[in-house]
Amino acid sequence: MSSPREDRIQDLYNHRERESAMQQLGMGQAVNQALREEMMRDAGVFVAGEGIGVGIHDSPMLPTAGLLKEFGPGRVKDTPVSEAAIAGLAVGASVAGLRPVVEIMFNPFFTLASDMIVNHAAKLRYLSGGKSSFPLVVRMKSGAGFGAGCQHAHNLEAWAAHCPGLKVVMPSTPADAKGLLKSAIRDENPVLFIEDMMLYFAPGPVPDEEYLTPIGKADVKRQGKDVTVVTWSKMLGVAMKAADQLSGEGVEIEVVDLRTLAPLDKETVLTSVRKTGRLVVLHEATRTGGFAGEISAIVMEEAFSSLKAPLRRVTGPDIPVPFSPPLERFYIPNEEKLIAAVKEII
Amino acid sequence: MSSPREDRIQDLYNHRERESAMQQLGMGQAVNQALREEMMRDAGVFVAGEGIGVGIHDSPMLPTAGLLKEFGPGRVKDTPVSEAAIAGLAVGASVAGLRPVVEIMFNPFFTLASDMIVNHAAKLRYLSGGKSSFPLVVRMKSGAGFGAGCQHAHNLEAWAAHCPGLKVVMPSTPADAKGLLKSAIRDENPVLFIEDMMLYFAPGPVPDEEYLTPIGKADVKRQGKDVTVVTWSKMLGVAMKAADQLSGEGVEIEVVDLRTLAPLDKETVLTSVRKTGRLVVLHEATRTGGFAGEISAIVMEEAFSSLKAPLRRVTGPDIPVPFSPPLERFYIPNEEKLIAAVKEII
Amino acid sequence: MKVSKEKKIEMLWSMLLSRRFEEKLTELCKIQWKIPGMMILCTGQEAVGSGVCAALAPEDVIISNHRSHNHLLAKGADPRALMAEIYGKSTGCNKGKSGTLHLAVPEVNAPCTTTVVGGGLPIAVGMAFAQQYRNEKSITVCLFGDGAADEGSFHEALNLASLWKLPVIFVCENNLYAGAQRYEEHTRVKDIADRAVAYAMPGEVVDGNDVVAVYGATRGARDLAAAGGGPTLIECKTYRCRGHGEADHQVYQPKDEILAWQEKCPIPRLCDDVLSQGLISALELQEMETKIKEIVEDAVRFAEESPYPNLEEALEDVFAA
Amino acid sequence: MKVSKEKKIEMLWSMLLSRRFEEKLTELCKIQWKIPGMMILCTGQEAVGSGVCAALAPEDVIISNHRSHNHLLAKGADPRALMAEIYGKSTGCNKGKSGTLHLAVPEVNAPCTTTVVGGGLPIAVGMAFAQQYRNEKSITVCLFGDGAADEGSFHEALNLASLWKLPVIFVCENNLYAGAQRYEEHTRVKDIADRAVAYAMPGEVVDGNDVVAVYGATRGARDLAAAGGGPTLIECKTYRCRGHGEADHQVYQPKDEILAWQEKCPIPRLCDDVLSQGLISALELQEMETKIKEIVEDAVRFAEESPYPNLEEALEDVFAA
Ligand SMILES: Cc1ncc(C[n+]2csc(CCOP(=O)(O)OP(=O)(O)O)c2C)c(N)n1
Ligand SMILES: Cc1ncc(C[n+]2csc(CCOP(=O)(O)OP(=O)(O)O)c2C)c(N)n1
Ligand SMILES: [Mg+2]
Ligand SMILES: [Mg+2]
Repeated sequence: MSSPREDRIQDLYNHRERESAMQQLGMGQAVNQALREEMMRDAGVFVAGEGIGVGIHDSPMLPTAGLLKEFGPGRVKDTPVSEAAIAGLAVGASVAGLRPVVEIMFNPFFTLASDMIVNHAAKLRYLSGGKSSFPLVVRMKSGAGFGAGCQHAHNLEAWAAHCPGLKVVMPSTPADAKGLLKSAIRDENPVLFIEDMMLYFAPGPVPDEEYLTPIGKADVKRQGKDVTVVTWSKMLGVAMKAADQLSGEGVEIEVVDLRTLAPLDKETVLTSVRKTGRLVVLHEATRTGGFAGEISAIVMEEAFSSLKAPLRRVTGPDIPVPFSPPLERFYIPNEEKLIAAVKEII
Repeated sequence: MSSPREDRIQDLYNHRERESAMQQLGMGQAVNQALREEMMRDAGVFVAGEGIGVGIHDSPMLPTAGLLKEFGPGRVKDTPVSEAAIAGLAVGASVAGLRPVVEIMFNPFFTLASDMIVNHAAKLRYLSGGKSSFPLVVRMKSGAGFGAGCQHAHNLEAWAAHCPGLKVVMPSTPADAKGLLKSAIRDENPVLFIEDMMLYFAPGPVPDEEYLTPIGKADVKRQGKDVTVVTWSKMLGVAMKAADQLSGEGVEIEVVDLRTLAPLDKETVLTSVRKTGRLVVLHEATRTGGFAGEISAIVMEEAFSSLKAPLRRVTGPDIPVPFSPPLERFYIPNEEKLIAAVKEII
Repeated sequence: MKVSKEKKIEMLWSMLLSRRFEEKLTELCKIQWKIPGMMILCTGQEAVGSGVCAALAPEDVIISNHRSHNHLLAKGADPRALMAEIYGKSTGCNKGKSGTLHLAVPEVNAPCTTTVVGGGLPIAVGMAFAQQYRNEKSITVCLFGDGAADEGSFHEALNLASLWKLPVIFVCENNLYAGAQRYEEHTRVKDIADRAVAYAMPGEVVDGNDVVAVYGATRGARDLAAAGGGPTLIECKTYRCRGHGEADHQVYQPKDEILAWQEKCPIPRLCDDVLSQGLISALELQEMETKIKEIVEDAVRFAEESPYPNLEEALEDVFAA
Repeated sequence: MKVSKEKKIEMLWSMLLSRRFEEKLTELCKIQWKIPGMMILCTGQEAVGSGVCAALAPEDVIISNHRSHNHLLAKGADPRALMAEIYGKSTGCNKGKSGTLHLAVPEVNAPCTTTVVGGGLPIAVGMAFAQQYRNEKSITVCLFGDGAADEGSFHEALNLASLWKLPVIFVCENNLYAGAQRYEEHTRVKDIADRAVAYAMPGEVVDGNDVVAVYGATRGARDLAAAGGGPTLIECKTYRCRGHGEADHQVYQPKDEILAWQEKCPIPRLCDDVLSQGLISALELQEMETKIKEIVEDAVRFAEESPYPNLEEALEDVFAA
């Protein structure tokens, strides 16, 4: 029998082998492929949003690049700057049987669409007694690090995950993004799909063949026996780098990538914590009221007896995202902070 | 030395004595007194909102009853049905030096005002480098139980508590409501003040003399040694009733009423849990992503070694608030559910 | 506008059905524990929904607001299913999850209703977009109040609908009040219809107590929309004869104003018309009333006899499987 | 409109200062790591802010948007503090917390700026309400883009301002684009000023590249507002000569359109005017340019030499003590 560490190396090796043959895409490109494939598959799929057809940036790395040319203005709809109308468009078109994929440009503008998403998309099915369906996707760009300040960067995934009737997906890799977005578009329910913009520019392997990644399944991105690190989206990269470093020091963290916040894959989290007995939750959103709370509550409810150490949260501090480059870097959780937190509890 | 139980009885006795001399008010009346007193004290205080001057209900139990008559239409402003404008009015008037107290009629409509509250009221001070201040209060009615369904009832205090720059107050008694609202109006920061409508009709003692209740201080509403129950707003009543019942069975729960969710009085929570070693969090909001998560995270971080049992959360289920009376009752956490949860962990 | 006998009778029927249905609710909601929550009625405003829906094809879609009973009945909703829903019973059109405020009746192409003031307008845009996308001949109608015309959603929706020339009619039911605010207390614009200018869209003021006029205006706007001519804003001037809800004592509504508008009640107005033109006899009218009475009583009986939902049903219908 | 020599010179100064300030930013932002984030400039649109602010009293309040440099400089903001803020330095007017997008300069009565499109309008209502409440003679101006006029907040704000006759001027800087969407691609209304009708408010279209015209229109609206006559919507027709931000390659803006508008640049226009009228000599103009160059260079030097904030400062200024 091989040791866990050997297993992991073998694993990585197979993985790399497989991956090296694959296309390398940024997350924007992966999202783009998903949109293209689904639009080709289903004539009811359309995309709409501010500057998604003709935009102010003409980079091929962006999620909606080229769609207008390929699918035309009937299915690729540039909208006015009207977030409530964009979300309402999705609600109305979906109940009428289309498959809207609309974009809210940046996470803070979720507020402007939130009545439509939270009071309507998420509730109208229930209010109809299950008779009406709202199969829509709201794509939203998020994340700090691009020097635009707190009205452009404000991670609010915890808001969405607190709304029954909404699914919330927040992928960390291009491959996951593609498979999850395709699932989201085929889902009968409203799905909020949150893309961290920094990931647009971090290429990773994406399978060439058609595939779907199930919503509601977390993914253990790295196995380890000592500490469970639960994370999602861009923070996965931080966790993976920290894992490498810690491994060098003999500490093996298990990295659980939630991928979906709602519905939450409790079992994967609990299984990991039952094994390691230690939990760190890592997210970019501000600390108080962040989704780390939910993870810790679940663990404290259902894996209490396995716990060997206190929880640690590694999160953005309770401040708006500052503009100044050093302050913005200070805001974003990094490897050092994660490593320090892990070390505090081992 | 007297036993804790005897202490409590003595306590209750003194309390009742004191209270019996006091005026008995519903929470709406207590809010009304606070508004009146602060409007009299400070000419910069004004109130605005939908139907707060002339309303569709003319009950004296309501928070803004009689204000129009007393202060006139210059300071008691009925507004159109325009939640973003109402909140924007508060943002602009406060930075110009007034003390707006605006009302968002029901919690689900917070969505419509959330850009103004979250991206503006809460962030503009930070964005100014501390130069501009936004001393405003947004009053909001909340709570299930009045048979209006999920577009009128949706407890979203966890959203607000996840926004740095916002204070979030959610009183459970008329006396607290009055003292906290007066503090909120005098606070230099934006405060979201959430009133559970059911409490308008549950009279309680309110001191006659002028007083302020500090924001950011939890209140141990009942002492106990066995289990800490952390709660707020209407659910306090559930906790207190359960406490009586449990006490009859020999179980003493300590009831911590948060009163303020942000800034959170961690110390009071931790002190209690360190004493009891057991935690139940009770809130009406839906479970996943609710503020119970934050409480459990803090406890798991900072009182882990005192914990003797797993966490229990008693919350609304992860559904929109249903209309049908039995279903709505099923939604709202009650004594039986709390008692069952407490018993599971002792 | 020439309107056929059948249409007039159809509109008379739907106004009367709605009136009797709501009169029953006025009674019922006074009985404690009978019907929970708010009771928001449109007594006196029936010409709007009845006129609008008479001008629509069955496949046309409507989205209504908190004051929806007339709209839905006029579109053909089953009174039994509505009444049971208003009671919160499991046989209600939404299994008791909605109640009166957001009745969804997809069977008659009213797949959702919203009680968020102004919430229907952006959704209507989406519904109409789907119709345009699929080259359907059907159109969408959004019914909303004068108060809703002050919400930001009104603006965003009308702008987008106009920009894309969507087949949608925005019907503003101006009943002179938004909650306790009289019209002049919530906006300075003389007519809501004037706001159409802001979107380069046709706007029209109609006597909202004249069901034939409402029908005619809707027909015209429907023809335009179905022909690809884009949206229209129709403002129906009417009056909220009762309080905002049944618990509202109307202290702020002048008594003589209420009386004056009661005089303009759309039902006698159409009755006079059809009787005087001999489209219906007094006897036939009485038979109609009798039938409607039976329907309403049957709906109440059905609701009363129906069970409440089982508690575990509360957990269903959040997500599609 | 007769405009004094001093006013014209003042406006020329503020347009030139703004132009040179932004030309410098165009240079700087190409240097990697020099200035982080987006760089959104108003090159060619200076007549709007400069004309508006010249018509205001110091105690008048303005609220601007993402394209704010000209507005703030014209209101009197210190170029050093602005430049340092744009760099993210601790000496910036907001201690590096804001950057270019939401520069707050309470010293000149611009206590906050928002980059949420349309966000300024409801806040302006509140600011103007405070002025009315305290019977001040000052007024508020909200500057926003044509794209912002499609946001729901525009509608709610204008309705409320009109209802309460608040002393506020809504200045729409219509630069023909909202992001990559040309004006006709985001609305059908011919002029944004037409939307004033929807609120029974005066609306006016002004040549936004004619600083004297902008000044005149603002003076008129200011007089009205200060006299209790309520708000005005002024639409300044201008053009976004550069991309939305400096990273935008303007692939969607026709080259000849850009060229045609560059011909209409407001600065030479005013220069010609003041020179031909002999209000200023060529030499004086050159001295003005030299002074402005020094100011801009000094501002850059100040910004470059200033330190970044200490990390712990990130935690400050969230709440007032
Ligand atoms: C967004 C929102 N704000 C406030 C309310 C509370 N409310 C319910 S109906 C109503 C008045 C609406 O007036 P109007 O649109 O004229 O419709 P009417 O009741 O007159 O039919 C208000 C303010 C609400 N339901 N939704
Ligand atoms: C609510 C909101 N939606 C989207 C954006 C992204 N955005 C920034 S500027 C802009 C275009 C605004 O156009 P306009 O109002 O005409 O101003 P201009 O840039 O032309 O000066 C957009 C869409 C934003 N900042 N805020
Ligand atoms: Mg009305
Ligand atoms: Mg523009």
